[in-house]
Amino acid sequence: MSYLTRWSRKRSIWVFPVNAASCNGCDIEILASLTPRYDAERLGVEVVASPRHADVLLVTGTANSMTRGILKKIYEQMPEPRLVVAVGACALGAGVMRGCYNVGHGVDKVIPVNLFIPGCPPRPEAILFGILKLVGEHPRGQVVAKEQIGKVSTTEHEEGEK
Amino acid sequence: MEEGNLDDVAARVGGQISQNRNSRVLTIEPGKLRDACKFLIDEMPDFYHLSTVTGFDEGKTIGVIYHFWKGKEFLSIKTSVPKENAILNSVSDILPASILYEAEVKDLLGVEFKGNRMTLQRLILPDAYPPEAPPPLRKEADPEKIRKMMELE
Amino acid sequence: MDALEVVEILVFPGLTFFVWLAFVFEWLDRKTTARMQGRIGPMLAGPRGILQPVADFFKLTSKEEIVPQFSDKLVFEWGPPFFFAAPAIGTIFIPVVGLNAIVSSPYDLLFILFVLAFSTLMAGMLGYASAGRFSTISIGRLVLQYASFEIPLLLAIVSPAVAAGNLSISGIVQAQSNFHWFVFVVPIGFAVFIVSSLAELEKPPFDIPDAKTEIAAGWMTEFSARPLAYVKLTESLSYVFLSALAASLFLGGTAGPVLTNVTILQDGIYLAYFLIKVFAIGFAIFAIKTALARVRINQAANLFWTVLTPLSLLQLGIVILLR
Amino acid sequence: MSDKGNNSPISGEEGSAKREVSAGLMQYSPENLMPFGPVHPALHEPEYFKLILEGEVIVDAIPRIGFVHRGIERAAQDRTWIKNIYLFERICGICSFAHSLSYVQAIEGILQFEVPKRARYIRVIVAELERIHSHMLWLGLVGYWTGFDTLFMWIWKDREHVLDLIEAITGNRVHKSYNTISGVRKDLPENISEPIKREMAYIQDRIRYYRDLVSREETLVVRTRGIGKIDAETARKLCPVGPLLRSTGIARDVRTEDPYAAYDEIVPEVKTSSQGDVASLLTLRADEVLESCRLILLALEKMPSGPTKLTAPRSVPKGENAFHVEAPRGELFYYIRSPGGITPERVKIRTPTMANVLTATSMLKGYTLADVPVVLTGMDPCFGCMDRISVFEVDKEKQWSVRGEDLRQYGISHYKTKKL
Repeated sequence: MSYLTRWSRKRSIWVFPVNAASCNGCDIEILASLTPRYDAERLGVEVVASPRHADVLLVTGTANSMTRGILKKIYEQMPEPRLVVAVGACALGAGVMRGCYNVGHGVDKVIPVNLFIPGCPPRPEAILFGILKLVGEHPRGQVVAKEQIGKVSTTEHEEGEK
Repeated sequence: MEEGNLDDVAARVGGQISQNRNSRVLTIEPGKLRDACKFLIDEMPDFYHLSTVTGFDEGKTIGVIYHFWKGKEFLSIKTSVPKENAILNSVSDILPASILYEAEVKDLLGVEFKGNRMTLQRLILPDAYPPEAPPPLRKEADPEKIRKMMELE
Repeated sequence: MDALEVVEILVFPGLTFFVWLAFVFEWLDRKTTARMQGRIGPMLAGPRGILQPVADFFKLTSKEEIVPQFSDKLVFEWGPPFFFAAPAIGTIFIPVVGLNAIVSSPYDLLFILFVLAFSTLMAGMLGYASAGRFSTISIGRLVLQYASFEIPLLLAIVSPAVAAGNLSISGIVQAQSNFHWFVFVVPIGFAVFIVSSLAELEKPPFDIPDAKTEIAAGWMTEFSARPLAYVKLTESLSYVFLSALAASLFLGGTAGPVLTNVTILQDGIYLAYFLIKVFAIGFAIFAIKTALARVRINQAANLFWTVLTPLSLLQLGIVILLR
Repeated sequence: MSDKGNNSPISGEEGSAKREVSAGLMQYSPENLMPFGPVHPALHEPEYFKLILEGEVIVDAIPRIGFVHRGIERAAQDRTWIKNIYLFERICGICSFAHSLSYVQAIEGILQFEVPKRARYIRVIVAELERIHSHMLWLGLVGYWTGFDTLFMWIWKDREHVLDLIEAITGNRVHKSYNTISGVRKDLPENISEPIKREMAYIQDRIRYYRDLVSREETLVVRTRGIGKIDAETARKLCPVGPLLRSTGIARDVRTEDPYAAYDEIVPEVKTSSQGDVASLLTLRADEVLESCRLILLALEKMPSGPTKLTAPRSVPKGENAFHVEAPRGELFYYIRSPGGITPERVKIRTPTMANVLTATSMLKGYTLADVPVVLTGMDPCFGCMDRISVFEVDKEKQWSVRGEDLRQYGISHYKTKKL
């Protein structure tokens, strides 16, 4: 893969936030991370209105029986390479809702997840940190998704396929 | 809110009043529910804020409470129906605000509300909720089993 | 056509120059908007984030293309280059260095009007070709909006032409040398042109066809990867194109008030005047669009039909009388 | 309205001022169905509104709610009284303090606790801070929904100041985890009154500016004035709560009618408006923010000293209690039954959005698609709240009861061609 492609993928991250049965807290913090104090646009992050435009899917919430189908569909509509970030305790593993009759065990049981951002809800700084880490901008390097999570498509993986 | 009003309802439709801190509960027969609500709306328009309709499992019966609110007090009209034959007459035609609340009780506790259009099909529960499982708020419902049936594990 | 002309058309001051100008415009747009909103805008891509639009573009070109099942595949796949071609061809009629454009004919403005119409038509075709529900609604709005702003836009473009007695853009620019800018002759026409350009560019308050909180991304909803990259680039290019058109028609384009006849670096001075004017108009549009909320389609149509059309007719009448 | 429309349980309540729409010839063909959600950029929560359109005009709106249904009321029965505080906070990320406030006060009612006065004052301060933050969030989102991003950014920038205060007091930005049975978990931090006064002055200043802005900014005014109109008679019938109700001129507010916490000593002035449209909601909410600022400063001034909590038992005696508080969105109702033990037998929660959604759906009809986000915003939807237990579909006609298939097809019907 050319340097240009790799660079542009790092610098331009279009996200599509999806609320899969979340309490709103994480969604508000995602929105807050766009607002002047945090300003995610600095990093090239832009919220897009259609999953077809998106590079990163920000999933919040427990992915209950009603939303998991929608979540899958939205994930299918995204063009490769696509990354999924699970935001908040509910998306990680149902959080405080664990054991409710309509709640599964986290988003990674539904779609492959590349990065988990813990917190209830995570602060906007944490979300920005996570996104930076996702694209390998953080000194600690790029997140390589765990194999057991399923098929993943980070930029590095794709390079291997070519 | 003078206390006489609740006594008026009691005098009209029968039943017992019990004082419960800041709410007074009038327990009536299931058949009298519509009369009581109609009386409230016609004679006491001040009470015409329906806060909600609550249902709960009492063991052998299912209790349904209509909470009205005015001032510092709740006026609650309570009735109970047997679990096996849980049918009530809906008040949604005279109290439009109760449509959703009754539908909620129907889905979560399995109380039929005759005349409420919202309860004709499953409304509250997710599509995947197994029809053979008991309504989730009944005591016999087991969340673990339901989750297995819904393949959420 | 000799080799020099080909270079001029393709590199400078033709296509490549305008494409890079479009990237800079997009960046300025985002930066200005961010500044007005209390943010700082893109920072990481390039110095002060100036390469952000470039990063967006190249990222999109490297993504997977998805073609919806029920789409008209021919239009869906081949439409975006044509969509891109409309403003790209339009730009070669605009003088950038010197008082003459690369291509100049006595009927420039007719072609420009065609380009503006074609660009909207192409957007409509792309939206219909993608056969999405949001796209369909969006195209309804697009066409209605186009029907509303077309007349005022046309009349606003014609006013300076009447003032100059010339349909060629180069001719209009030349008529404005010595500080005879038409913005002083046809001020109402200039205002109408700016407002109509906002509608043509689908910017607030007229971003009705791609209102993201109502109909997702509008007619662009189904596009991904390379077509989307072209569509986005075309939008920025149209931005530049309309600003350049406004600068040429109303602010004298390359013709400046002073230093019009120096011997050395004359081309550089022309270019500087041109860029200053284009960016000035660009900033005006950024400021307007940031400060306003979106209107409803019927309100937009009302505005164009009941206010701007009479105004532009009045302007045209005044210009004809003055001549 | 057509027969179909009349069959819908809410069409009878339509305001006469709206534009008449003819639904007679509509066959509700798939082309006229417009999915609005479940995942829609205007709703940051999954909700599904099937809009039956005639051109751009909405003939009918069919909400399908329940995408956030998690089954919290059932889960509460398996958790202890204390754990439930933190569970109920997570019903909603915006009004989490109101949820816990209502819940613990219902328990305190059964326990017959006299909560320390200082704790009651602190509760008022945090509840009002939450109201400010929620209203500002809403004002910003109106900007976002009407394409006025600048307003959104500005207001959210100022909202951060409120969140800072909330964080300083409670330790968290969103889920505050501050209430406990018999009081609040910790005292106010030292020297907090100075920052509070400073920020309140700032917020008041800004809100006055925004109030002026939203009533003057022409494009925003034309988008909101006369939109989502609701009259007092309809409101009385459908029992909405909170600002939506107060915008029709009915001054009903739990804080004054049934004072809880320290609202009997810090008496709010109930703001109303008589227009009943979204424009009046904008100014009404701005007024309420100003009022909240006043209340906070008043509470700070009258703040008594003393303990902030008592020792609460782990179990609650047998009994039942109904309690409601004025959450930012309106009356939030809790009904708890205790069997006498460490877990509740039943907790019933009725959130403000649940009470408002019926009204909002009837408000939609006759307006255009462009108005949908604005009208739905008008009620300040918080589906996270509502869906803890409910779903409904105002739809009985079999032939157009599509049940979420629309968006699914929208997803399924696409295949991919790899072209890299």
